[in-house]
This record gives sequence, structure tokens and C-alpha cells, in this order.
Amino acid sequence: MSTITSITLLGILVLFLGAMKKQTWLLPLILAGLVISMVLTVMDWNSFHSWYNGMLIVDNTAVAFSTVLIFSTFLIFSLAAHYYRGVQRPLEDIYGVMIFALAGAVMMTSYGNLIMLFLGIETLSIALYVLAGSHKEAIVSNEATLKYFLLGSFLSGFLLFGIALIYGSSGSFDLHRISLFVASCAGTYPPMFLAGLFLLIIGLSFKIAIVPFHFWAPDVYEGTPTLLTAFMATVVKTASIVAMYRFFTHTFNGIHGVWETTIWILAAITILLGNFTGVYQPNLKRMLAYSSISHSGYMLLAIVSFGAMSDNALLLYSLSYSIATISAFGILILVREAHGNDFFSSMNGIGRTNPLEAFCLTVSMLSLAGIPPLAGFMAKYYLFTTAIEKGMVWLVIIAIAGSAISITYYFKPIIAMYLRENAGEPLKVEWAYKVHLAFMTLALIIIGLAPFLLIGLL
Amino acid sequence: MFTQYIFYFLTVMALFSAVMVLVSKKPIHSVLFLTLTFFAIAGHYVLLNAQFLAVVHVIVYAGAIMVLFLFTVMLLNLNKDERSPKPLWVKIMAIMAGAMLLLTLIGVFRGYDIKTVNDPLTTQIGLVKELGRILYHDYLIPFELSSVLFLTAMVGAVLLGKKEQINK
Amino acid sequence: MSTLSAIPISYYLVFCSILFCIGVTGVLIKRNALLILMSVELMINSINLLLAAFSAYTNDPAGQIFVFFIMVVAAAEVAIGLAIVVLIYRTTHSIDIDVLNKLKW
Amino acid sequence: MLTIILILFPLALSLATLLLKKEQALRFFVLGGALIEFGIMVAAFVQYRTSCHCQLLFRAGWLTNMGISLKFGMDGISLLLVALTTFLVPIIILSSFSHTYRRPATFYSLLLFMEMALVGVFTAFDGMMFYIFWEMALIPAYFICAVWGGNDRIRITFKFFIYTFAGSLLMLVALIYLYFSTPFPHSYDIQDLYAAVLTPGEQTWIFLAFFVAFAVKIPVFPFHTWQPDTYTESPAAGSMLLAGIMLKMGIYGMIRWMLPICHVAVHRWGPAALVLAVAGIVYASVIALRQKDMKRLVAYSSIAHVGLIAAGVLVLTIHAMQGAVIQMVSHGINIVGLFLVIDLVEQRTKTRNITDLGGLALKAPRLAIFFMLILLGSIALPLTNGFVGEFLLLLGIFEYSALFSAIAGVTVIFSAVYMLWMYQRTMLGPANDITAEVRDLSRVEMAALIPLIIMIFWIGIAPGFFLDTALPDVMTILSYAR
Amino acid sequence: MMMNAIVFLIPLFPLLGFLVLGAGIRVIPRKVTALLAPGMILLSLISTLVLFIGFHPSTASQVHQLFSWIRIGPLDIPFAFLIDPLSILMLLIVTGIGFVIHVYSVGYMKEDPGFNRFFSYMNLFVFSMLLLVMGANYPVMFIGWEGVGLCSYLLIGFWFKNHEFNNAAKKAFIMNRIGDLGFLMGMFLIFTTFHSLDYQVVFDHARGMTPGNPVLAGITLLLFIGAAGKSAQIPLYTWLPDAMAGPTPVSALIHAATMVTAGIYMVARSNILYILSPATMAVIGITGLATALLAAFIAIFQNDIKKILAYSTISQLGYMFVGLSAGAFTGAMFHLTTHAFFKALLFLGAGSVIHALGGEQDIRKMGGLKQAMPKTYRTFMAATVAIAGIPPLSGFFSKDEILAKAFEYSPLLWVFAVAGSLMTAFYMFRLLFLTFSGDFRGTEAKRAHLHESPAVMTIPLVILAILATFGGLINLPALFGGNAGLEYFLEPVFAASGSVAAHGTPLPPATQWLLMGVTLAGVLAMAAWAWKRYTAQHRGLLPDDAPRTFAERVGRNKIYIDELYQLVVVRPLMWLSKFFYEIVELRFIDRIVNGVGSLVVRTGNTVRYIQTGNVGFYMFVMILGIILILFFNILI
Repeated sequence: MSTITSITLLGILVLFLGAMKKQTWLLPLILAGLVISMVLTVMDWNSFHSWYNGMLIVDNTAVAFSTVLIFSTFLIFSLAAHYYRGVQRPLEDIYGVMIFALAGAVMMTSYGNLIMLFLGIETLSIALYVLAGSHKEAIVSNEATLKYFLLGSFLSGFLLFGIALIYGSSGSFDLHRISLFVASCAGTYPPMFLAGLFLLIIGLSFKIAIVPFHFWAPDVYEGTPTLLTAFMATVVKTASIVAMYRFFTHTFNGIHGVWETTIWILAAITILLGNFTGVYQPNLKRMLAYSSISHSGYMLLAIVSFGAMSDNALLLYSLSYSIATISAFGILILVREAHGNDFFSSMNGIGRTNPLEAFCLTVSMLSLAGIPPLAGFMAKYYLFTTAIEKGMVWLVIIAIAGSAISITYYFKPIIAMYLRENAGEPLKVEWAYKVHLAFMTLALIIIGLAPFLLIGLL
Repeated sequence: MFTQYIFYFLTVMALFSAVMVLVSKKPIHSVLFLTLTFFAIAGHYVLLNAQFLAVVHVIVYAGAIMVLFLFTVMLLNLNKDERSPKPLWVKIMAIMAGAMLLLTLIGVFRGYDIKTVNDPLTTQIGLVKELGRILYHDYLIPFELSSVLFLTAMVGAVLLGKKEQINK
Repeated sequence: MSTLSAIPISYYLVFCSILFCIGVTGVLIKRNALLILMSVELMINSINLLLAAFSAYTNDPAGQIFVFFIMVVAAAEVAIGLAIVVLIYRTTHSIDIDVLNKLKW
Repeated sequence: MLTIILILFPLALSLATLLLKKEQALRFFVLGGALIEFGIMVAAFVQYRTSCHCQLLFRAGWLTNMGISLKFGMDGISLLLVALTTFLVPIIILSSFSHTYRRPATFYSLLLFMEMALVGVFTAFDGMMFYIFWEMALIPAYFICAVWGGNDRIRITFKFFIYTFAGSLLMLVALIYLYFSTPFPHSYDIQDLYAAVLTPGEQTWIFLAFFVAFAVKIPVFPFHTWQPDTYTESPAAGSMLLAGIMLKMGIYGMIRWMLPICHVAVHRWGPAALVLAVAGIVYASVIALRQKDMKRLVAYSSIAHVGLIAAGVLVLTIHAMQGAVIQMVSHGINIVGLFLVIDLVEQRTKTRNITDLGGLALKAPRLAIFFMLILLGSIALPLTNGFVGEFLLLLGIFEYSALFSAIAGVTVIFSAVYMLWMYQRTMLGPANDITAEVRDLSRVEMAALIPLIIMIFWIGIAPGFFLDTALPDVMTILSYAR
Repeated sequence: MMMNAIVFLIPLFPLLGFLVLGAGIRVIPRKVTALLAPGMILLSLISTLVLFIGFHPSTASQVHQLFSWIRIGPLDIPFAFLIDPLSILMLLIVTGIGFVIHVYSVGYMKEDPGFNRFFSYMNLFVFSMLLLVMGANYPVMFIGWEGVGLCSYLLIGFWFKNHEFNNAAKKAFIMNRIGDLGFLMGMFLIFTTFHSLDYQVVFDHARGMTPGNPVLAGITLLLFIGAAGKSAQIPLYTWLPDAMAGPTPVSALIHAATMVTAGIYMVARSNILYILSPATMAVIGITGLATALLAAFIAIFQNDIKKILAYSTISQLGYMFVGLSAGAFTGAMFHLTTHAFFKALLFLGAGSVIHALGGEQDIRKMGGLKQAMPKTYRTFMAATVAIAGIPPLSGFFSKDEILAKAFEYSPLLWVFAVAGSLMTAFYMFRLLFLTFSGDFRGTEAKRAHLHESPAVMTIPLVILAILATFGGLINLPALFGGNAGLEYFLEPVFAASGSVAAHGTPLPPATQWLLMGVTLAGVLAMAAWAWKRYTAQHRGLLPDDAPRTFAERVGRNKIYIDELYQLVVVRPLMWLSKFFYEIVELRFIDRIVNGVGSLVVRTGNTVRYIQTGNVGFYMFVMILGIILILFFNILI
């Protein structure tokens, strides 16, 4: 509760500051505010509150994932100073909308009622429609926002339909009451309820970018301003997958068998398609989009193999994925700035001119690819473990086939940076940015070496 | 009996105008048919004893949203035919997809019935007082948080609509 | 004499489904972003009605409350949507979705 | 404790190396460090008591709730391979002094990092640790080969990476699967993995997964195609690391993990794998006959030799297993020696093409002598290290099947054919334009070669020391595998 | 204790010599080498003599263990030496002839820049050969077995600037390796059968086995493959003529006197195994005989002095195998010994001739050398007479013993053996007459240069000539009133097999005399024919050197065996290599692997086009997905 309050207040404060023309205070305030709300969130650890008739449930899962979300946002805002360097217009609106989006995301992690879920999703989505189009004169940004908006509102129609059907069959929006209804069904569920369930899954799948509801992702990622793409690829995905997870844990645990096959198939095709499509991309940003699609598939593994460790696995995965992705986007911002595009060829020889940046990108790529001892490996390992524990060996084999394929594109930037001849001037990076990148890289290594810091939490 | 006739009338009107939204060549006609649909739906709300909802619906949709649409159509001077409508096969595919979806949904509803029909006269759930009580009591948090959503939308609309130089 | 006793809920279900599917078909058929948005509004309205019907038949106000929220969201969405449409029109002088496909592959 | 020091010390060195700027100091530091590491290894050897299993154990919880612990230790087999690693790394470092690598600090850092990973692989007594170190060894190997390699390095090394990585992912699945088959509470501890309860069907799958992972690394025919290209394109140090130490990981993995865990499947499917290994011996030997590129020739010869080792591991006889262990060490020494000589030749003549060379013995007799000695080891002349290994391997295979042994034995003939051909065409004959101005070995180069020669004859003449070290543990493994 | 020390000293000296020379290859002056290398062998010879004198044949053979070499459970291979009559005989031959040849080499290699290298190799060779004959088990024998192969390789290719020599060296090594693989497999079979590789254990166990045991047949056949390689028998003999590329002393020591006889030694050593395997014995007999005849036939048509001697060696080795197959182990060893004497002498004599002619080896360009090189001529003639089997020289007795045994075994065998023997006489006398009689046919420059070799070379010739002449006495048969000393000496070694072998009735003396007479008459006739043809008429040496008859053409071309091998083995192998590499490796396996990779890339490239960028399309697919999910989950 204090999380949402503090974030919302922060957002409003930012807007006020903007109105008061205090641009320089914006980022420090935001970063401090995020830290404060992170602290507030963490203080809710082990408190297990249920607010306002079960509208918000603040349990450890919510706390943990909210922290991940705020942390990711924090990391992204740390890149903002560099990214918006030299921009003349006031930025409080973009920042404010980002913070509101974060509030929506946090709602999605701690909802206890489908209304809250819906509100959270819509807050997040509307904010993102805006953010995607925030580079107004760029035609790609326009296109991105239009695509995202049309598809998003279309799919949220289905989500709503699903909620309506669930309401119609169970008579409530409250997760607890729905779970009671599920229990009362004793194995035979009305088709309407199942339809609602699947439409809800579909609606969330869209946000997570799961095949075949992923189509927006590559185009929108590519068109969106890079900093906000990072936000989209991490915060939105984490929030949505957690929303889905929460939904399942709180209500539909009992009917595991019903959705298992579907999610299994979705996970499999997502992993395969995401990885296959990534192979040919000549462009880092778009490649990261496909990578994020495939990672959605991996995260689905945690849900399909729902078990005692799933939440831990998901936590580790989302955190490591987020950090690695933001780190990659951090470098991407630099490359784009220097070369005006994000083709791999623009990264040629960075390994020599900017060893630190190249190293950071390498680590993040290796982590995304799941190579030990980095965070991404441990995360994948936990996912695979949970899946194998549930006997889904074939799904895991598909997943590792995907991992093997993914090497082909994760190594492209590495090869470009280290093995190709230099293309131009060194990237110009200020020290704070470097520290930030190094921090993320270090985090990936530390999480990889000491996953027990996170793994026993939930 | 009378209510039944009203039901059928409203239903047919809603469906007809909904189809007309799609069929109309000019966006302005579509907007007008959409408004008609909204009114029909408002009538349904009344039939369902959701009077307050009906009122809000008319205000929000017919009043606000449709005006926005109209305004946009005027502003962008879109009141002309679509430049090149989608090819026929796409339309047929779309209609088939819609029909398939419909079949699926109807299949889903098969066999569904509400067992206990309450007498709406005894419970006044559709009335302002009752709804207000629940809204400000049980659903306070969503209510408050919807303001965040509005704020976002507001800022966002300004951000997008404002004509000026932005960053990259 | 109440509507609720005269008309089975399945009528509403079917009606709402048809309306929803018309909306979906509209989304698929149209190239004009504005009209797609309108079709989405049709879909959302059908859901609203469905919820209201459920709410009425079960005598549970939650459904109607939800409808309020949906309206709120729909309004916000339309506001943003129209802003986007205007934005697009400003840069491309078209709101045809098929024209906008620079981002692909 | 020594075990973990053996792992951490190179890591510390690797990180410290990055801080050094001056090349001379760097070399001194790296070589000194590697020698200290070797010294630690010697200390471990001294502490080690034969005929008592896994020793010098380091154990710490890491992910205890997941059954993963930091369990490192050494038994005889590990000890020998760690000794091999720590012995070869200083030599590889020394041999790289004659090159001026770009960004030497990074190069040496990667090299030491790789040493860390290799030691980790050989000492891990926890399944997940084994896997983690296994993969960690791949990254520096990739970078060493890709950054400092030849013209076609990008494509080749990438193939190498993805091939071996894909193989090892299967192993990961197998390990996780095994984890859940261990007695409760599940763990990756080697003893628990050995005790895993598996149906024959499960065994088969796990065997396959392990086999593919290891076969790619070893490499066993027909999983070998990454190998000749990679060796050819890698810098000398990379080839030495890959061929000398890294491919031992695969054989070691077979011995340590595959045989005891899937013993039923090994009995059932081992013959099929054996056929591959034996076919690979002949196949690679025959191909080696016509290779013009020295490195490529040695690469194919290596496939043949390690195919023999793999075959020896799979027949599950004590002699073959002992032979495999000793041959792992011998092969490491010999192939490093061969690559070293090839590198020396290439440095001097700027070519590795056998037909372009000739008459080096006239200009560089010392080089020729060292080459001959190493060559003798690799064609398994008695009293060299190669003989002990091949003798035991062939004997062990013979005990399993005379036919396989005879087929595998053709390596004895073919290796003489291609090795002598290479020797003759490069060292002997009249000198030509390319070889006319070649200088003989310098002191540093000799210093790198002499330890190898000593080892070649030590193992060849008195293999008892090595055999006895490994014997109890080989027996243990075999008792599991049977 | 004393014994022990001496036993170890014997191989130690040559090893020491090798190590010292090898280490100081560039430092040690020639004079030191000239003393050191033969000196070491001399010390070794002295040790052997001490051992021999202190050894009584009736005492049991002694095993001296140096250290445990390879030991894994039941597999225990000690580095141990066996001293018994057989090994002592071989030790004497190796060190004795080795020493003589070392001395000779000092003169022969005087001018060579690789002097030190040569002697280090030679010492290493002697060391390896000593290991071979002294080993107390098969693996130690194998050490020497391969070691001599290596030295042979090094010495054949001693003048390594010439690629033809290198090729010859490589060929020798590889053909030996083929045999060695058989040897290895034989050892493995021995181990799996007897669980030991130790001579004593193996032979003790074997003694209890029934003759004709297939396992024994297998063992012996496999071992014989090794012997065929080392002792240049069909089909692995072609390396030996080529091996003449090496310096002549090498040919004398390695390719005539010692190394090539290792196969004989090995079979004799394993006599008990062989005697129990009649099938193998038959194979050996046929192979030996065929080799003897084939090589003799080829020798007749060769013109290179060393090549003739090489084929002669092959032929004589064939004889020894015939003897072995007939169960005449002592006879074979006897012939081995005498052959070592006279063949070494022949080679050294040939070396002396080549030395005098400045490297000329073609006998057609020689002639009339007996005036210029009387010592060489005389010693050479002694050797020729010996090898031709003319009494009372050594070759007569040893060959006769084999022939007699062959007759016992089968008269047919005897007929063939005698035929070979006649051919031997012919080509040897042809060689002798063409080289030393008549007029000199070389250039004038060469004629001027003709000279007798220095003493350091002729003294060894004389020593060997004495041995070749009187060597027969060591095993003078009872028929001639001798005491069959060698037979008695070797008795303990062959006793067991003697008891196992079926005892045919010994030939009556009359038959023996008759046979001997027939052979001798033939041999003399051959000698006479050769004299007539090559000295009196000078036929057979056409100026244009065109082979006239079919036999001549075939013989001149070594029956095209090399070409045959080229066609049957080498070319197919090279073709296979090419096939494997270019088709299987590159077009198939590599292509599959790369194909998987490019399939991924191509799939990626294809799949990405579903990302059309068209929102309408996206919506369609999504709707389809939704319908499918709902349909399959709810309605089915």
C-alpha cells in the first residue's frame, strides 16, 4: 500500500516540480523517491496485509516483485540523464508518466481483485502508449505507439471479456472468492469460466509478449525511444508475468491441469519463435525485442511448472533478465548516440575503444544467454529445475534448444565488439554512466555467484 | 410482454447500428451509428434496472466519447471514404473470423443459466445510493487509483497532442 | 413485472457476444485507425452490458461498479487514442494503418 | 583447503593481471603466478595419500536448499589432471612470450581464468559445480581463440562455441533430471548422484545427454567437425589449451560422471558409442594422412588419439581405464609439445604448410631433435609416455573385443605414417627459400620444451607413479560402473 | 650380485654412449667419439663375455629385475632381463658384431659431417637391440623391438637431405609398425590367455596346452606378423632393399646381422608356443620358403651391390624361418649366427668397395677390383663361399642343418630350399665376379681413385672373415665329428619344445651325405656357371642395359611388388583419405553440422517475415490464436 502511495505521490510531485520549472531537480528527486519507495516496500516484508476488502494484497511475492519493478525503474532512470542530455523541452511529463506506469505495474503485482488488475494493466498500458509515442516527430515512434495502442486496446477488450466471464460464472471479482468458487467446482468447471480464464491469460500474454500475441513487441520496441523500450522490456514484462503468476497461485491452483497444456504449448512456441526470429536480426534493438519474447517463454516455464519454487525462480529470472536487458539498452543508447543506428556493424571494435562498455554488454549478453556463472544462468537453472521437477523434460529440452539458438544472436554484438575492426571514434561516456553500467554488470555477476541471496526469499 | 418487445427493439437497433458502423462508407456516419448503438445499450441498462449506469453511460459515451470522435473526424477532415478499402478476401476472412469467434463464444455460454433470480425491486443495486455506498466503501482504492489513470491519460494526451519540439 | 423474469440471461449473453464479435470484425475489417478505435468501443460496450446483465441477474453490485471503471478507462483510452491519431495524422497525413509499416521483420 | 586455493589462486591472478600495463612486468607476473600455482599443486601432491579416495576436500554450502554445495576435492584421477593443467599452463604462457599479442593483459587474464575453470572442472565433486566450471572454461577459450586467432576465426570459433555449448546444455538437463532422482533430500553431491535411482529408460536418456555433451568436447566422431577448424584458426596458446587440457574435460566427465551414473545404459549403449569412437580413430587417422596444414594434421591425429581414449573408457576394463587416465596426461603433454613446435616453425617461416617447408633440421637441429622426441611420444614408441597409455588402452580394449582392439590399433600404424611424413617434409630434406634463414631455438623456447620432454620420458619409463596414483580411484569408478 | 651388475652393465654402456654423444653432439670432437662409441660397445662386449664365461648352460635361466615398469593388478610388467643361453648367444652376436662394425664405421664415416650423430644412433641401436634380446617378457622385448625400428629409421634416413632416403626410412618404420601391431595384438592375446606377459610364466602355462590349440595358433600367428615385419618376410619385406639407403655399416649391422634377425629370435624364444601350433608352423614355413625363393630370384637380376645383398638377406632370413618351421630352432639360430658373420662381412666388404669407388654401387660399373683391393677381395670371397654353402665354411654347416631338417619335414620343402640355395650361389658368385674379376668398367677418374681401405676398415673385415670361415665350428654336426656345441648350449631353451615335437626318425647318415652331396654339386655348378658367364664371357651385361627376357625384366623390377603395393594399398588409402576428407568430412558431416546452423539461420530469416509490420495482419493472427485456444480448451 505504502508502495503505491509513495510512487503515486512521487509522480505527482514530479509533475509539480515540472510545473515549477525545476528541471534539474527532477532526476535526483525521482531517484531518491524511488529509493524511498523501495525502502517502504521492503518494510512491508513479511507483513501480509490485505487492504480494503482484499483489493490489494501485500504479501512477500508482491513485495519482492514490486521491489524488482522499482529497482528496474531506478536503473532505467539512472540512464535517463545521459539519454535526455541536451534535450531542451521539459521532461516532467515523460518522467511522470513513467512513474505512473510503475504505479500501474506495482498494482499488477499486488492486486487482490480483478478490478485492481484491470486498473493496473490499463494504467500501465496507457502510460506506455504515451511513452512509446513520446518522440513525436519520429515517424517510427508514431508508428510504434499506434500499433501498440490499437493492438493493446483490442486485446484489453478480450481481457475484459474474460474478466466478465469469470465474474459471470463465479459471481465475484475477488481472487479469494474466485478461488472458493474453483474449489466448489470440484473438477468440473463451467465452460464459461474456462473461457474467461483463457481470455484473461490471453490478455496478459499480450502484455508479456507471448506468441502469438507478441506481434507488437518487435515493432514497438524498435520504434519506441530506446530508454522507454528498456522500460517496456523489463517493467512491463515483469509486472505482467507476475500478474499472471499471482492469478494462478491465488485462484486457479486447483485447476492446474486445465491450463497446463495450453501454457506448455505457448511457452514452447514462444521460446522457439522468439529465438528463431532473433537469429537474423542485424539490429541490436530489434534483436533484444526477440530476445525478450523468448524470455517471456522462459518465464512461462515458471508458471506452467507451477510449484513451490516457481516464485523464487520467477523472481530470480525477472531480476536477472531486467538487469541484463537494461544494461544492454544502456550500451545501445550509447551506440545509437554515436552512430545514429543500432546495427551490429556500428558496434565494431568497441571492445578496443571502450573496454568497460564492451565488457558490460558482453556480460549482459552472456547472462541473457544463460552462461554460468552469471545471473541469467542461475535463473534459467531454477526455471529448468522447477520444470523438470514437474516432469516437463521435453519442454526443458525445447527451452535449451532455444538457448542454443539464442547464442547465435547474443554473440553477434560480442563478435562485433571484439573481433571486428573498429568503425569509428570511441563512445563518449561520462563517469556516472560508466559506474552505473559497471554496477549492473557487477550485480549480474554477484547474483550469479550468490543466488542464495535471493532464492530463499519467497 | 412489453419489456420483451422493448428488449427486442433495442437489441435489433443496437445490432443494426453496430453493423452500420462497419458498413458505412463515411466515418461521420459510422460515428453517428455508433452513437445510436450507445443509446440502445443505454436502453438495455434501464431494462436491467441499472438506471444510474444508464445515465452515466449516456453522459460518458454519447456525451463525451462520441463528441471526441466527432471532433477528431472534423479536425482531421476525415469525412470521406476510406482511400482504398481492404480487399474483399480480407473482409470475408474477417467476417469468418468474427463468426467463428461468435460460435465459440456461444458454445461457451451453452448451458449457462442463473439459478436464483432475485427480485430487483427488493434490492436497489442499480441506484445511485447503493452504488455510491459500495463504490466509496468497498472499491475505494480502485476509485482513488483510477485518478492516477486519469492523470496519466491527461498528461499523456497533452504530451502527445501538444505541438512542439520533443527529444529523440 | 420485471425484465429479468421475462428475458432469460442467455438472450443477453448471445446479444453481447454478437455485439462483441461485430466489434472484433470491425477491428479486422477497417483500415482507418479511428474506425478501429470505434470498433473497440463497440467491444467494450458489449462487455459493459454483459457485466451489467450478470450484475443484475445475480443481484450483485460489483459488476456495475466494474462497468464504471471500464467506462473510466475507456474514456481515458479514447482520449489517448485520439491524441495518437491526431499525432499520426500530423506526421503522415493519414490514419490508414496499412500505410504505417516501416517497422517490420 | 589446497583444492580451493588451487581454484581461487588463478582467479585472483587473472583479475590482478588486468591491472598490469607493462608487458615485461606482466609476463613476469603471469609466469610467476602460474609457477606458484604449480607449486601449490606439488604441495597437494605431497599431501595426497594414494589409495584413499577424494581428499583435500573443500566443502561449503552454496545453495543448500537446492542441493548444490561447493564440494571440491581430489582423487587420483583429478589429481593427475589438475597436475597436468597446472603443469601445462606455465608452459603455454612461456611459449606465448615469443608472440606479441595485442592487449596482452587481457590475453593472460583469460588464460589464467581458464586455468581456474579447468581446475574447477577437474576437482568438482558436485554435479552443478562441475557444470558451472565446465561452461566457464568455454568462455575464455572462445575469446582466446576468437580474438587472437587466424583469418577465418570469427566463423570457426563461433561454430566451436555454439556446438560445444549446445552439447553441454543437454548435460545440464541430464543433471537436473538426475538431481530429482537422487535419494531425498535431493542433492548434486557426487555420491548422491551415483546413488540416483533410475529406470533403464531414464538411464538411456541420461547416458545420451552426457555422451553427446562429452563427445562434442572430446571430440568423438562424428561430433568432431568443430575441432580441426578451431585448432587451425586458434592462436598457438589457444590450440594448446583446447587440445592439451580442455578436451580432457570430456573424457574426465565420462569417467567421473557418465560411467558411474548411467552404468546400466553404458553397458547397453556403450558398444554403440564404442563403435563411434573406434570408427573415429580410423577415420581421423586416414584423413590425417593427406593433410597439408601441420595444425590440421595434428588436429586430426588428436581426434584419432582421443578416440582411442574414449574407446578405452567405454570398454570398462581396468587396463583400458588406467590407460585412459595415463593417456589423458600423455596426450596433453604430447599435443602441447606438437603445437608448440608447430608454433615455433610458424613463427620462423610464417607458414604451416607442410609442403612449403623442408630442411629445418639443417638450420635448427635443436628444434628438429625436440620435435622428434615429442613425435616419438605421440606415435607411442615404447619408453615414451604415449606407449604406456596406448598399450594399456589397446590391451584393455582387447580384453573387451579383439576386433575393436585391432581396428583401434591401426592408429599405431597411421600415426607413424602421417607424423613421420610431417616430420620428413618439414625437418628433413634440403632447405628452401623459406627455411633458409631459420634460427634455432632460443633459451626461452627450450625452457618451454624441456619440461615436456622430461615428462614424456618420465611417464614412459616410470609410469608407476602415475598409475598408482590413479589406480584406487579407477577401481572405484569401475566398481560403480559395473 | 656381481652377475646382476654385469647384466645391467651390458645395455648400460651403449645407452651411456648414446646419451653422452647425443647431449654433446656438437661439442664432442671426432676423435673422442671414435674412441667412445666403439669403446662403449667393447665394454658391453667384455661384459657379455664375462657373463658368458661365468655362465653354465645347465644353470637355470636367470631373471634380473631392474624396476617395475607397468603394474596394474594382474598386469605386472617389470623391466627385467632374462639371461639364458639364447639371450647370451644373441648378446654375443650383437655386441661382438656391433663392436666390429663400430670400429669399421670409424673409418667409413670419417668424412661425414654427421659423425657424432651417426655414432649416437648406432649406440642407441645397440642398446635397443640388447633390450630386445635380454628382455624377460614380451613388453621389454617390444621396447627393443620398436627401439631398433626407430634406430633403423634414423639411420636409413641418416643423410636426411635426400628425400628418397627419407622415404626409405619412413617405409621401413611403417612396415615395421604394421608388424608391430601384430606383435602388440599377440601380446594382448597372450595376456588374456595366460594373464602374464612374462616368458617363464607364459611358457610354463603353454607347456600344458594341447597342440593345435586355436588360441595358441592365434598368438603365434600374430607374433609372426611382427616377425615378418621385422625380419622382412613376405608380405612385409619390401622395406629392406630400400633400407640400403643408409650408410653401409648400418646395413651391415642392422639390416643384415642383428635387427632383421629379431623375428627369428622371437620365434625361437617362443618356441614352445610355436611348436604347439602346427598350423602357424606351416604358415611360417611356406612364408619363409616363398620369401627365400622370391628374394633369391630378385637378387639374381639386381645390379646394385647393396640391393643384391639386401635380397640375399631376405632370402637367408626366409631360410631361417624355414628352419624354424621345421622345428630346427637350433639350426635357425645357428644359421642366424653364421649369417650374421658372413652377411656383415659382405656388407662391410661392399662398403669398402663403395668407399673405394666414391659411392658407386652399380656392379656393372665395377670389375677387376681384386688387384686394387686385395684384402677386401679375399674377405669378400670368403663370405661368398660361406653364404653359398661350400664347405668347410660356416654357411655350409648352418644351411645344411636347415636343409636336413627340411627334408625330415618334407622332401618337397627340401627341393625348394635347395633351389633357393642354388640361386643364392649363383647371384653371390655373380656379384663376386662382376665386382672383383675382369676389367674395371668404371670411369678413368674412378680407376685412378681406386684404393684399399684403411686398416680401421680392413681389420674388421678380417675378423669377420675369420668368423665367417670358422663360425661353423660352433655347431659342427656329429656327422663331421663335431660336438654340436651350439645345440648343446641352447638345449635348455628348446628342451621343452623338443619334448613336445613329434620326433621323426633322424635321417640316416647315408641319406644325409647324399643330400649334402647333391646340394653341394648344384652349388658348385652354379658357381661355375656364374664364373663362365660373368668372368669368362662377360655375358649378361649389355651396354644398353635393356632387360632381355621376361624373367629378367620381372626380376629387375623386383617382381613389381612395390608397384603392386602402391596399387593395392597406398593408392586406395590415399584415395580413401581424400574421400573421407573431401566427401565425408567436408561434404557430409561438416555440411550437416553447418546445415543445422544455416537451417537455424534460414528458419530465422523465413520466420521473421511473419512480422509483416501490418497491424491488421497481427490482429488476424491474434484472433486466430484466441479462437484456437478457446476452441481447443473449451469445446473439445
